[in-house]
Amino acid sequence: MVNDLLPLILVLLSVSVAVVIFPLPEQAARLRSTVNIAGAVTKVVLVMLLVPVVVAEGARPEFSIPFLPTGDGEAIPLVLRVDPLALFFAGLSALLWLLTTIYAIGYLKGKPNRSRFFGFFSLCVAATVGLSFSGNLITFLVFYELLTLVTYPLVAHWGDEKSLQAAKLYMRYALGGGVAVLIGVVWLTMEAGPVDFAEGGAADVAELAATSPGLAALIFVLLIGGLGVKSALVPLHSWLPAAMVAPAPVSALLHAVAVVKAGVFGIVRVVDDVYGIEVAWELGVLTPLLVIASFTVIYGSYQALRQSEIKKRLAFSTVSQVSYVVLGVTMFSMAATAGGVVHLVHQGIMKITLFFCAGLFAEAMGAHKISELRGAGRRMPWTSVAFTIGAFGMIGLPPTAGFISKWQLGLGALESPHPWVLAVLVVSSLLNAAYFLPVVWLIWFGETPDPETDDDAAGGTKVREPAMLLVPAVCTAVITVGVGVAASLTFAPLEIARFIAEGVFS
Amino acid sequence: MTELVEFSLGALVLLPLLAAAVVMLIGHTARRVLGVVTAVVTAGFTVPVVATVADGDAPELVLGGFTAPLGITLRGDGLAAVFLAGTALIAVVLTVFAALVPAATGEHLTPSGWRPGHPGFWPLWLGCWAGLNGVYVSGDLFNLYVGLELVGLTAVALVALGGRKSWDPALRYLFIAVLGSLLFLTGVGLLAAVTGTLDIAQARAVLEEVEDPTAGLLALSLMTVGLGMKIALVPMHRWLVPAHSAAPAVVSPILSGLVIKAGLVILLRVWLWAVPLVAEAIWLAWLLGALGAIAVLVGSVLALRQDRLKPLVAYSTIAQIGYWFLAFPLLVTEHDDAGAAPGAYSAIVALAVGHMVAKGGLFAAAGYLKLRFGTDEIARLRGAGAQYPALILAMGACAVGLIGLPVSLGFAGKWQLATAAVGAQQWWVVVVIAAGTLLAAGYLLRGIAPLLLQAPQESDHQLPDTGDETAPAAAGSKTRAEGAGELLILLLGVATIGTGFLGSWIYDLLGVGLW
Amino acid sequence: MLELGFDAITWYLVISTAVLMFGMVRLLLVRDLVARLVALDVTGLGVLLMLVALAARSSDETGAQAAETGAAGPDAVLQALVITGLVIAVAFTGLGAVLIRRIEGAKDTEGSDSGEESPSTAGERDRDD
Amino acid sequence: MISPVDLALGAAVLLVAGLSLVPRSRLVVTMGFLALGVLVTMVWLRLDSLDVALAEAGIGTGLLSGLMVWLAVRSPEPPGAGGMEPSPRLPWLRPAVGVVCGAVLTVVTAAVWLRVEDRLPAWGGPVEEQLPDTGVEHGITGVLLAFRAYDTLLESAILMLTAAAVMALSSTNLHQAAAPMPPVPLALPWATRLLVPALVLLGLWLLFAGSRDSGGAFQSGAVLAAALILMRTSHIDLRGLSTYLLRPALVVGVVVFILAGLVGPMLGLPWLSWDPDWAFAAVLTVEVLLTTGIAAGLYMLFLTLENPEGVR
Amino acid sequence: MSLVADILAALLILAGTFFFTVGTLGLIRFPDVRSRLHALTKADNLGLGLVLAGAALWLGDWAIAGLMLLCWIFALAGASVSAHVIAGLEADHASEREPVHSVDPGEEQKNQESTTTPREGDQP
Repeated sequence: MVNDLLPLILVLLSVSVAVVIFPLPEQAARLRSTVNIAGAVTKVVLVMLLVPVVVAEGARPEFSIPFLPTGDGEAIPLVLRVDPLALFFAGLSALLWLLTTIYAIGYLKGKPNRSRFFGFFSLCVAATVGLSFSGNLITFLVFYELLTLVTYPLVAHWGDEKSLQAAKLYMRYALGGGVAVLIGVVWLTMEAGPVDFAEGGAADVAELAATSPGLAALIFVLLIGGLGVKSALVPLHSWLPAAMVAPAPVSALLHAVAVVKAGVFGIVRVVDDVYGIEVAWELGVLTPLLVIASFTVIYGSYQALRQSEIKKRLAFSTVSQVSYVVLGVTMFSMAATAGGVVHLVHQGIMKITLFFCAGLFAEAMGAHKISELRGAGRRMPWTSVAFTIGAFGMIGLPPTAGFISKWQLGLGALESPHPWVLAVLVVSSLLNAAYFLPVVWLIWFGETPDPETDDDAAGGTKVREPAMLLVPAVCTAVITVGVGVAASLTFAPLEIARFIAEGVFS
Repeated sequence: MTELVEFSLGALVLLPLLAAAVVMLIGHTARRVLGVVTAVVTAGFTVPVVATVADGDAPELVLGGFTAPLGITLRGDGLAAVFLAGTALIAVVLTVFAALVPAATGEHLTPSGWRPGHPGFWPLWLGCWAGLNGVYVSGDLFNLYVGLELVGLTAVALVALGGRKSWDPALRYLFIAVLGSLLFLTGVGLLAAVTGTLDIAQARAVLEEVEDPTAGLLALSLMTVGLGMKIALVPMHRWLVPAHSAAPAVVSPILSGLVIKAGLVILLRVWLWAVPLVAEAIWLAWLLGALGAIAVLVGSVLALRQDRLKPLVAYSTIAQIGYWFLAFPLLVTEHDDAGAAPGAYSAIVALAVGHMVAKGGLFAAAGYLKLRFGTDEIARLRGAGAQYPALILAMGACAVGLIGLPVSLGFAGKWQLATAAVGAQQWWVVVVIAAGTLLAAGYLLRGIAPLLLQAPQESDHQLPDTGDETAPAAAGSKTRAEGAGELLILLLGVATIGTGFLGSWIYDLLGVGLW
Repeated sequence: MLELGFDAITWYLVISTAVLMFGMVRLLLVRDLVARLVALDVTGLGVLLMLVALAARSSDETGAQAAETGAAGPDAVLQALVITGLVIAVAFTGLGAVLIRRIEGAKDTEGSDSGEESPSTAGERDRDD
Repeated sequence: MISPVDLALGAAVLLVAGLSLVPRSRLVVTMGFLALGVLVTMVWLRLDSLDVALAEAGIGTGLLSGLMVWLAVRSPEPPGAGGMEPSPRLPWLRPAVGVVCGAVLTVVTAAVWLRVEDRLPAWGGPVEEQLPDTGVEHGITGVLLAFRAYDTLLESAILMLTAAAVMALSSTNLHQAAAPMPPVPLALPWATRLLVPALVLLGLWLLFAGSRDSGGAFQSGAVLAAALILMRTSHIDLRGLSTYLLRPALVVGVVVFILAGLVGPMLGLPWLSWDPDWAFAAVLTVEVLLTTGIAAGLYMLFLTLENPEGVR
Repeated sequence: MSLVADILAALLILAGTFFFTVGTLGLIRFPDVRSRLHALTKADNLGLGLVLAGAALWLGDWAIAGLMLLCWIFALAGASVSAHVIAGLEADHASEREPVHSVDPGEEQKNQESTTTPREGDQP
C-alpha cells in the first residue's frame, strides 16, 4: 500500500532537493530558499501523516531492495522500516530542519558558496532521516557512513585553515568509528546472520549471546565504540568542541540534532533492538556503559564550566546532555528508558534554541565571549528571553521540557538496580546551573558597559535582531515550554517515549 | 536468440578491431565520429551477452566450426559478462570524453612544434578495447597470450602519446609488459606439454587426472609471476606510477581502470579454471596474500607522501591492486570446503569492477584538471573547485568508491571480503582492510580537500611560491564541449555510487559458468 | 629421417630454459636500453625455442601414440603458434627500437653537453661512419 | 643418446646468447643477436620444422637484426651507458644475485622438464581429417589461416597497430619517409636493380607455395619488406609509395580478414568459418592481403626509426 | 654411392672448412678494413663453394647440385656487392678520420653479411 513507499519518499525528498540546489547559481537566492522551505514543509507534513498510522494502528510500513550477497544465495536487503522510535527521531529532525533552514537562509545572506552549503545541508538531513528509518544494521551502517561524508563539507564550509583542520579531525574520528562499526557488523553478520531490528532484540543475536557470551560482548564493545565516536562519549569527544568553528546553523543542526543524535540513536538501536535489554543485561555490558555515560555527564558539565566562549560552552554541555540518553537507556528500567528516549527530543529542541541565540548574539552584537554578553537583555530582549528559557530547560527547571525528562530519569533511577545514578543527575543539574545561571545573570542584570571601554557607542540602545534568525529561536523556545507543559497529551513526546519503552521491555 | 548472442560474442572483439583498422585511413574529425559510433555499437553488443548470462546459461562460440582442441572457442560466462559490462560502460564514457576534448588524447609533433591532441589515439584505443574484450571472452590459453600482448602493446603506445616526457616510462612499461607476457607464454607451453591441449576446460579435465602436480604448479607460478608483472603487484610495481602519471589525460583512466583488469581476469581464469587447486598451491596463494597486504600498506603510505595529483592517484591504484591479491588465501581455503561462502571470488570481482569505475572517473578528472591548469601539483591547484564544481563532486563520488564507503561497489567488495575473511577465521585480512580504508581516506582527502575549499581572498597566509593564492588562471575560458566533458566525468562519479546497488546482482551473475 | 633421440628434445628444452632465464635476468639488471631490448628478444627466442622443441616431440615418436595420432611431421599447431610468436616479437622489438630512438634523440638535445667530439647524433643527414 | 651435432648446436646457442647479452658495447650486442638468430634457425632446421626456420631466417634474423644494427649504429652509447646498474655499495652484488637465481630457476624448470611425462597433443588426428575442407594441403598454413584463424587475425592486428603506434611517434605526415638516406656507393643501387625483381619473385613464390608446402604469408611478407628496405637504402624514390599506398596496404589485410570472417555469420555459420567449396579462394585472398599488410608493417617499422626534426 | 665419392666429398668439405678458418683468422689479424675485406671475400667464398660441392657430391643428386650452384652464385653476388659498398664507404670516410689515429681494432668492423660461423673473438 502507499504507506510502504512513504519512508523512501521521505529520504528521496531531501536528496531531490539537494540535486535541484547544487547546480543553482549563487545569486538565485530566492529560488533556492523557496525550494528549501517547500522541501522542509512537505517533509514535516508527511511525518505528521505517519504518526497516527504507526503509533495508533501499529502499522510498520517497510521498503526493501536486495543490496549485499550472502554466501548462500539470498541477499541482505537495504530496509527502510518505520517504527515508533524511528518516527520519533525522524519527526524531531524534520521539524528542526525546517526551522534551521529558515535560520540558515537569514544567517548566510550574502555569503559565498551557499548553493553548495544548502545542497550538502539537505543531503545531511536525507542521511539522518534514512538513518532513523533503517530497518537492519547494514542500512544503518550505510546511512551512518553517508552522514560522515556529507557533514565534512559543512564543517569545513568557511574554507580557512582552522575549519579545514577541524573538518580533518572530525573526519578522522568519524571514519575511525565507521570502520569499527563495519567490523562489528561484519562479525555479527557472520556469527548470527543478517540482523534485523526487532522490538525486544533480534532472536539469533540472543542465542549467540547464550552460546558464546564473550564473543557477543566483544562485538557489543566494537559497535558501541564505533557509535560512541558520534555520540561524543568521553574518550572520543574532542572532535565536537573543535567543530564549533563551523557556521552557526551547521553547529545548530549538526551538533544538536543530526550527527550527535545519530550516534546516540545508534546506541539505543543496538541496546534495545539488536541485543534486547534483557540479553544486554545478562551479558553485563550495560553497567560499564552506564559508568562511562555518567562520567561523560559529569566531565562534560565540568569542562563547560571552564569555557569562556559561548559556543565552546554549549558544545561541552551537548557532550554531557547527550550522555543522559545513554544513561537512561542503560539503566535497565522502563521509566529510565522512556526518560532517555524522550530526552533525545527535548535536548534537541533546547540545545538548538541555545545555538540559535548564540548565533544571533554573534551575528547582531558580534559577541563571541560570555563576558561580551553583559547587558544583552536590554539590547536584544527577545533573543535573551529565548536564551533564558533554553538555559532553564537545560538546568531542568519545572515549566520546561528539560524538567520532564530529568524527572523521568530520576524516577527510572529509583526503580533501577543503580540508585546512585540519581546522585549523578543531581550533581549534573547543579553543574548545569553553575555554568548557565551566571550567563543569564550577566545578560539581564549585568550593569551597562561604561561608554569608554565599549567602543559600541550605542551603549544600551536596542540592537536590530534580524527577523529570519529571531523567529526560529523564539519558536523553539515556545516549543520547549509547550512540550514541558503539555507532556501528558496523547501524541506528546513523553507518551510516545513511554509507548516505545513498553515495546522494549515487552 | 542464441544466434545473436554467438554473433555478438565474436563481434565484441572483431568490430572494434575493424574500426581500428578503418580509422587509420580517415581524417581527424572523422576519426572521432567513427570512434564514438563504434563505442556505442560495441557497448550495444554487450547487452545480449549479459542478458543471456543473467538468465542462467553461458553462451559459447566455436570459431570457424572447428571443435575445441584444434579450434578456439569463445565463452561468455559470468566473469566475462561482468567485466564486459564494466569495460563497456567506462569505454563509452571515455571515448565520448576523448571525442569532446581532443586535447586530452596527448601531444603530437608537427614540423612547427608540439600541438595538443593526438589523432593516433583512436586506432590504438579501439585496438586496446578489442584486445580487452578478446581476453575476457577467450577460452583458449594461447589466445589469452595474444590478447594480452595486444592489450600490452597498445597500452605502451597509448602512454607514448603523451609527448617527450612519456617516452621513457613507456619504454620501461614495454619491457615489463612483454617480459610478463613471455613468462605467461612459458606457462602456456608447459601446460600444453602436460595436457596436450590449449583449451582451458579440456586442460582442467586432463590436469585433474594427472597425479603428479609439479608441472601444473610450476606453470601456475610462472603464469602468476608473469601476470603479477602485468598487474604491477608490489615487488614488480615500479613501472606503474611514472607510466600512468605521464600518460595523456584520457589514457591514464584507460590504463588504471581497464588495462590492468585484463591481467586480473586471466589470473582468475588460470587459478579458478585452468589449473585445479592442489594442496601445494596453498603456499603460493598465501604468498600472494602477503604481497597484497604489503601492496595495500606501501601503496597507501607512498600515496600519502605525494605532492602531485596524478602520482597520488597512481599510487592508490597500487594500493587497490593489493586488495585483489589479499583475497587469494581466502580463495584457496574456501575452495576445499565448498560449503563456505565463495565470497572471496565475488569480492575480488566486485572490488575490481568498483575500482574500474571509480579510478576511471578520478583519473579522468585529475587529467582534465592538469589539462586546464597546466599542472597537477596539489599546492598550486588549491581552490580549483570554485570553477569546476561538477568535477570536484565527481572526484568526491569516485573517492567514496575507492575508499569503500557505503553505497559503492567498493563497499560491497570490501564487505564480501571481510565476511569471507571472518568466515575463514583470517583476522589479519580484516585488519588490513580497516587500515587500508583509513589510509585511503587519508590520501584521497589530502588530494581532493584543497581543491574543494578556497580560502577567500583575504586569507592571511601566503602560498610558498609567489603564485597568487586565487585559483591559478585556467587556460582560457571553458568551451561548451569541455563543459560536456566535465558532465561525463560526473556521470562516472554517479555510476560509482549507482553500481553500489548491484552487489548482489553481480554475485548471482558470477555463479554462471563457474568451474 | 633424422635420428633424433627423444633426449635430444629434452636437451633443447633445457637449453631453451637456460636462454630464457639468462635473458630475463640480464633484462632486469642491465641499464643500457639497447642491451635491455636485445635481452628481451633473447628471452623471446628462448620461449619460442621451447615451443618448437615441444612441437618436435611428435615428429619422430615411434611409440604407439604417434601411430594413432598419425603425425607425420612435427606438430603443425605448435609451429603455427611459434610463427605467431615470432611476428609478435618483431612487433614489440620494432616499437622498442623506435622508442629508444626517440628517447635518445630527446636526451641528446637536452643533455647536449659534449659538443663536437661525440659523434654527431640523430640527424638523418649525418655520414654513416 | 644425444647426437654430437645437437650437443654442439646447443652449446653454441648458449655461448652466442652470452655473447649477445654480456658485452657492454651496443654493436657487439647486436652482432651477437644476429649470430644467435642464424644459430637458432639452424636449431629449428635440426628440429625438423622448416616453416619456422624460414620465418626465423626471414623475420627474426633478417629484419629484426637489420633494425637492431640500424639502431646501434645511429645511436651510439650515450655517456654512462652499458654495463649493469652499478649498485652503490657492492658492484658485484647484483650480478651475483642475478646469476644465482637465474641458475636456480633454470635447474628447477629443467628438473620439471625431465620429470614431466607429457602426453602428445590431441589435435594430431583432427588436423589430418579436417585439413581437406580448408582447401589447403600444408598443415601449418591450414592451422594459421583456418583452424586458428582468430589468432592470426589478432596477431596481424598487433603488427598493424604497432605500425600505427610507430607512425604516431613520428610526425604526422611521415615526412621523414621522403628524407634522403645517406649517400651510398654506386654498386648498391646497381645490385638492387638486379636483386629486387628476384626478391619479389621469391616472395610471391613463397606465398603461393604456402598452400602446398612450407612457406606462407609471414615468410613472403618478410622477403617483400626486405626488398622495400633494399630499395629505400639505395635511394630509389619510394616517396609516392610511402605517402599514399603505405597506410591502405597496412590496413587492408586486417579489414579483408574480418570481412571474410563476417561471411560465416551471414550464412548462419559461426565467425571465421570457411565453407569447404570456396575455402581455398578465401584463404588465398586473405593470405595475399596479409602479406601486403605484413610487408607494409615491417617496412614502416624501418622507416620511422629516423627521428623527425622536431625531436632533435 | 661408391666409397671413392664419399672420401672425395669429405675431403672437399674439409678443405672448405679450412678456407673458412683461414678467412676468419685473416679477419682477426689484418690491420685495416680493406685487407680484412680481402681476406673475407676471397677465403670464405671459396670455402663456401668447396663445402657446397662436397655436399652435392655427398648427396649425389644432380638437381640438388644445380641448386647448390645457384646458392653459391647468389652468395657470391651478395658478398661482392657488400664488400664493394663497405670499401666505398671506407674510402669516403678515410679523409675524415684523423690521420694520426692509429688503426686500433676498436674501429668497429661492420659486416652486413653475417658469416655462418659464430665468431668468438669479437672485439668489444
